[in-house]
Amino acid sequence: MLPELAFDKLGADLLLAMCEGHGNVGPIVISKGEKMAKVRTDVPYQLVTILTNIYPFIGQKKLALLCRRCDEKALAELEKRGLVDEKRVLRIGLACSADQIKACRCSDPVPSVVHIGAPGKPAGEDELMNKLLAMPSEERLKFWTAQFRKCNKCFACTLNCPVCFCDDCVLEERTFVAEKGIPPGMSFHLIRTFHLSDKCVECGECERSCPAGIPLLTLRKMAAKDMKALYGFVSGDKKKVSPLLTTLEGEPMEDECHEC
Amino acid sequence: MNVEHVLTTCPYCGTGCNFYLQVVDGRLVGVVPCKTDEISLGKLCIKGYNAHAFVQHPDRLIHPMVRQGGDMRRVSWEEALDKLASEIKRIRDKYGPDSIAVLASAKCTNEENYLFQKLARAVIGTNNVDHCARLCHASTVAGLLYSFGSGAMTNTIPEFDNADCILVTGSNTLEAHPIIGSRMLRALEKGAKIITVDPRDTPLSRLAAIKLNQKSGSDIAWINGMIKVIIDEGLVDGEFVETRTTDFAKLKEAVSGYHLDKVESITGIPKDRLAEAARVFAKSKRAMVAYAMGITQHSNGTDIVKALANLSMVTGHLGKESNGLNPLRGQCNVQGSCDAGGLPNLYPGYQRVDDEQTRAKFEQAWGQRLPPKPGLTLTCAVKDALVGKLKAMIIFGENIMLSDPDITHVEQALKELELVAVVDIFPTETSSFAHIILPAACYAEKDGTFTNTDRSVRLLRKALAPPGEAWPDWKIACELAKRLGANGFDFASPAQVMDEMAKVTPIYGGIDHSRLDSEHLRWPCPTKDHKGTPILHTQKFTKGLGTFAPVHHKPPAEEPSEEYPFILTTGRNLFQYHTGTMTRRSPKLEREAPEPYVEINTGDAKRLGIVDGERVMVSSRRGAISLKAAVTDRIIPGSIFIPFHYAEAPANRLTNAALDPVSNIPELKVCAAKVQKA
Amino acid sequence: MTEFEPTILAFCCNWCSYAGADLAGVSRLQMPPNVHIVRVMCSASVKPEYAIKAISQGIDGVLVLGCHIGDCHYMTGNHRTAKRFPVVQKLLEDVGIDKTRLRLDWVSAAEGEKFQKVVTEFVEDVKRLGPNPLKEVRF
Amino acid sequence: MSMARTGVFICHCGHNIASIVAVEEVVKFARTLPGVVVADHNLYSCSEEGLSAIKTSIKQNNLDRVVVAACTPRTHEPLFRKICEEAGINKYLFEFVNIREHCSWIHAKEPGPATEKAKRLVAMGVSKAALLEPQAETESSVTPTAVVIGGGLAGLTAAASLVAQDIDTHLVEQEGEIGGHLSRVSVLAPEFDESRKLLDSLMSGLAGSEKAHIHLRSKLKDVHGFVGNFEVTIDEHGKELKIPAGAILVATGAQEFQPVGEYGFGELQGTITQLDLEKMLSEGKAPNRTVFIQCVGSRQPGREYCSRICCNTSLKNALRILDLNPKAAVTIIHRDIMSYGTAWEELYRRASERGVRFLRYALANPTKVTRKDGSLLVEVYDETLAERINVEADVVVLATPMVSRENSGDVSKMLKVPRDKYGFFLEAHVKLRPVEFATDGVFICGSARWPSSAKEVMCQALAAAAKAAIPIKRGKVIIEAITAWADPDKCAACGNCVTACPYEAVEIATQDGKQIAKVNDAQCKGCGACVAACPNDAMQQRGFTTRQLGAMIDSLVKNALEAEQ
Repeated sequence: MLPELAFDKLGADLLLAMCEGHGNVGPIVISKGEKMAKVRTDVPYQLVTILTNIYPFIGQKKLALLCRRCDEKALAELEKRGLVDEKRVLRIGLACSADQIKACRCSDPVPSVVHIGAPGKPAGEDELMNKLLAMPSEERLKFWTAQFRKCNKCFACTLNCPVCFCDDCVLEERTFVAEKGIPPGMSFHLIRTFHLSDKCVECGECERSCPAGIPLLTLRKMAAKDMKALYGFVSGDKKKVSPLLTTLEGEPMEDECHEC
Repeated sequence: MNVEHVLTTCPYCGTGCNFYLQVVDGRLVGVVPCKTDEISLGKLCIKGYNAHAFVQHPDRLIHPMVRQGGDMRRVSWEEALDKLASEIKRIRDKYGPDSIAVLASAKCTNEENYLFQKLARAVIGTNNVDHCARLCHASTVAGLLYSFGSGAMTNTIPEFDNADCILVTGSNTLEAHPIIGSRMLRALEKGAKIITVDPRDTPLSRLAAIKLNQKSGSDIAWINGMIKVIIDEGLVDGEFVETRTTDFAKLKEAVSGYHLDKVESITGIPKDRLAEAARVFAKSKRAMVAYAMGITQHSNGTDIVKALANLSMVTGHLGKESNGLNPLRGQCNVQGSCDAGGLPNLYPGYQRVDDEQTRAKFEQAWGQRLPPKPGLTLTCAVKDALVGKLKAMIIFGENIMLSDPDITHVEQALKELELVAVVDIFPTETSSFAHIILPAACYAEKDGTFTNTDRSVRLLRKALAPPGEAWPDWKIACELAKRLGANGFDFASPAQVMDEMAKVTPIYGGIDHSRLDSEHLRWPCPTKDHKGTPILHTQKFTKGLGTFAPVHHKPPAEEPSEEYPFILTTGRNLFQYHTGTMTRRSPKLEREAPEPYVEINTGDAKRLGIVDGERVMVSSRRGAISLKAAVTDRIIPGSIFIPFHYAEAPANRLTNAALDPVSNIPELKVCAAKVQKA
Repeated sequence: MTEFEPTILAFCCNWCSYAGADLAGVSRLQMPPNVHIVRVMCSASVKPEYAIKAISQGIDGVLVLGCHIGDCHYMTGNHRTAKRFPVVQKLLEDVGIDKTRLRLDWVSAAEGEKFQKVVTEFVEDVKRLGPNPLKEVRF
Repeated sequence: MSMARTGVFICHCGHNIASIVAVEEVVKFARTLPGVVVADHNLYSCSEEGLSAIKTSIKQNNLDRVVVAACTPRTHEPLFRKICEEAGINKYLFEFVNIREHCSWIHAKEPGPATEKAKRLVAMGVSKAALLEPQAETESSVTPTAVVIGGGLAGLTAAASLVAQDIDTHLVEQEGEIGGHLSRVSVLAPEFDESRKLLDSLMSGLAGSEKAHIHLRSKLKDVHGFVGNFEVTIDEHGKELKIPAGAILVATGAQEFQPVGEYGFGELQGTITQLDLEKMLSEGKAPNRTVFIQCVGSRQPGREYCSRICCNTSLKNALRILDLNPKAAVTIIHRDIMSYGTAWEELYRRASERGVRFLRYALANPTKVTRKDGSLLVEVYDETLAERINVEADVVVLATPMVSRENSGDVSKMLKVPRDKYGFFLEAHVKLRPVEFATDGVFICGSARWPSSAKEVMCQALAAAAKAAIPIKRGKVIIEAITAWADPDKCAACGNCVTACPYEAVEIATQDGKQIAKVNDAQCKGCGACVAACPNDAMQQRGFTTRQLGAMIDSLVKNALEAEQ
């Protein structure tokens, strides 16, 4: 049914999904006519990232992909920056299962159109986040330094991130991340968090793919909370320009900013 | 428009992570982790994520070349292979088959290594077949064959997750085996105690519950010290020792002299810390030992391995889930190349060449008389070449000009040879000495199997065609064999080679490609219905009873002196791999660690007036190199560390070729050196 | 035990705050010697990465000074600064670093006293916080 | 890249630096810094000896980087850059370290710490210098045409001056006639000249010349381009006209504040503004009883500024009333009379002599104006006498401030030039560049900047015209090499820089098949907003690259923190 939906209903040239093969579950891309093995939505591959890897090579072809709510948002962030063309990327709405929602502590799990799966209930707030925010800051620092100490600089968090669009990442350079070997230390994670603050869609792929098991999604959620508190900004909306790029117009021009 | 995600196995360390190669119309564009892979769990290290980067590099060798006068001339496969065959014939007829050595490769598949050794033994007629396992775990194979009867990881990678205690020694796991390291981190999260023993601080040791910094070359001292504590404090697993082992009395006698004060003076490890480590390790319900080159690359490497076996047996941490002794193999297929018989004394499956029956079996299978006496080890081959006893080397994908100790000698040896044939994917320091160079396919361009460090036999699947005229090594081996007039090399695919190998290799007996396509199998897997063996020695040891070996501390072959006051130890860093043939052509890896450096302790550096980043000259009795100083307190005073990846400052100009008498592994981990401002 | 003297990095825009600092100098306004000024053309060009880099390496405090809102030499440069740095402060807070270590303020070319006030206050604040904890942390 | 050969020169500045900072010690320290081949000190680096010493040292030690630690780059950088050029190295290989304003002068009581700080500052400068790169300044041609926006006294004076210099000049006036306020005021104090005469002489300057192009009932519609190459679009009563121009002068003036609702203005017959009064007087009408109320709508919360010309205007008009009607009673109710300068103070004296009554009120006790049987009653609490006084009047003149034009916002946006919070335009630098905007090629004069007297307006207009003539006469403009550029290898074309740039200087363009950001040097003002906005460190600003600033941070870390341990 998926191919029909993609090729006949949506008029795609290519279909990106994940399905079974070789005793595993992996990503596949098929074109009309090719048959596909059993689709497995329970294995959360980050299809938008896979899309962006191959996007430069697919020319004017239209590609349909399984699209969770977070994937929709990721695509919005990319379209906003003119990095993908929405006319060439067709979405097959995929509603996440209760387990996945729980795993992502996801507050916005339902895609705009649901083709597959049943819409699930949003999960509550990230418990770890609240626990951390309740701690005295010394404790919090202890927690994160212990976590970051495990970082082995594999760049899984950037490579698998759907909204990281730079080919050469500034974190690979020595300009801001001081040369101290591995682990790279605090600046690496803070800079990445800042860069993502106006685009992270909380898909959780960084956390899932981190070999060190650092709770990166929690860190992202903290940043998201901040952006909301400061500017009422929530990423994933194509119409919303990043507040980091706009003037104060329309907002109070607090001249003396002593809360700074 | 054709987009494919081809599931295959990582070409770097021995962890054997599976991942998908992303191929768009024959263009390799990326790597996607495989989330359901039992080994990697969808996680990769930076090398894995960049495993596609070198494949389509412009430097790839794309056509056969033959030396003519000074320079190499492009020729056809026909011409190249004919020339190689005739040269081999000439030398064999003139000096005899044992004047020729074949270097198999830990970077090639099981199938290919099977063919290499068959080529050497059945076609050329010599057991002179060896490969870089000689340089990494030869002592493991020898040592564990003695203690257990089987020289491989006793347990599986996933089992690290559930250990209560992990003793890591001579292994910089997070850098050299990052995904095994990530398993250890999972254990850590669950509250496991990690004990590290190493001359260096490593990313893992910084997370360890007990971190012991030892002097290089003092391993048996601290291991025996620990065993003495365990015996003295009654922490021995009596039942295990009773029922499963022999020669305990010898051990007890041997370690009796290792009082902790003495041990401390030899190793530099504070005695109470060592005692604490002994207790934690012995008392843990599930304790695993992981070790690597830091243990094996010593002139008494085999003994050190035996000592670790003693420690595991005396505490009964063997033969059960998350209990075992685990040598971490360094290359994608170093386990497999040993399994497949790429060793001078062993046929596939660790069957001895000097055993009548075994030899008869292979003669029957291959329809050829086979040489009875074990062949030359890699390290001895080099020595023999120097004295003109060896005349030819056929080298499949090895770069001995960087990887072997004392390369000044290796260089002379290569110059002595009448025939050097190199089969590789890139020009290397070694191929520059070659008379014949044959372009090979890399891991992404062929089918076959790698056997990872936990004995999982993992499929490689061809993702794209080799560049130019390059051929996969198995095809090269077959075509060469045919030109040497051999039969039994008409294989249409690696799958067929595996079928033959399985017939003569009991531990692979049940393995074939169609099973591997959907099953995760670990050897021993004797029959088609056998599901493979995750944990070794569960009921009894391969050899029956585990044997305690009374081994003693012996100072390294070369000790610091007035003139050479430092102990030089060598190894890898996270971003480069071996001789850098692949990683140095992967921009993102090269950028992370672009140049050679020597780690020197802050105090030593101050004393010598050396500042971080300054160029220094490091020399040993064998040579000198100039490189950057990395001043750090992450290495103990008196020791220096140099990664061996860098041709511009090859650590192995300095290292000592002193060999372990049993396994012939060189003492790459210890030599005396001096550091001067350049 | 001598009193803790924080090391502080300051970014001043060429047109207002740097000129303000010059004026403070010309007016001989005394202030603690902990602050090291890096001149930039506009506070809008100060990458948060600089602050993060500095604080990660143990710098005790970072000061970013621009023109008053509305007086930017480049019209709206300092608007972006004003939008950017509160985010960085929050992120610092999230990982357990006191946001007081990063301060954003406005000093015009005519405000020597304001410059003195901001510097003196900031040095005091950071002294109160004590040394940057990351100085001690070994990764 | 080979190691830099850096020379460091520490200035004593007489006692200014040397009496606090141990200069020799800093010199010794500098010698230990990476890349420093020579470090020395001068009594006055900016003196003849100082400069020639530096020059010789550059040649002798063939230096390729020069660091001077002295005063502030804002005043002395050009001088030292020039010396570098004379010594044969690119002037952008010079780095300035401020150890006077930012060190010795502000740490006068702590020589020790000041010296340590000076060392760290020098080290930071040296580490940046090592990464400096030679820059070539770009040139661009200039259209020999000027556009003057506003046909009041400022615009007219500027235009006349430009035309006199034989420069094609377009005068854009939104009204139907030239003159602005000038044509609504009959005489100009303090000399009481007839404004008509002034207007005619200025007009005659323009009328005859084919260089002058006057556009009436015309509005500024759009402005594109950059210094030397603007394209100004105006709407000339309905039809659009595009004018290519090299320079633009803003002379849009200001307007009189209408104090609606205050003191019964608009309701009570007889309460008027200065301009209403000017009209009466020009018709020869002079009321018998006149009361001026000063600072109506100014120097109060929301409009704190002093409009500067209202006091003088009231004095002038008070005297004119007495000229026309010697019996007239004139009262000026003020908060304090701002008749600055000799000429104006003279008016004040004459006014008092001729019986003009001055009463002082405070914002706290507002004056009240009511109508009482046929005449206006002004109730004022006089601060000096500290008593309430009632004054009857036929006319109450409300002296209101000049306020910025409603449309000054549009002009600001179109020209990308800043305004202060009252809507008046902001010059580049109040002392150093008073009639220029930060945006090259755009100039400011007259009350558009600040309420000004006719004399002041004319001075500014002439100054602005002179400044505007420079690029036009030179025929080319040189662009300082502090502009931004994008590293094509790193740029991911996310467009952050495009959004962040206040000058539309950046665009996403296709370069050999790849989308990347492109910066137009002439349009770039070197603010670096794009640099901070770039997530990937692809955007760089010449002279302020992230590597250079990063190196300064590393240097501070090294010298401050590692010293601690």
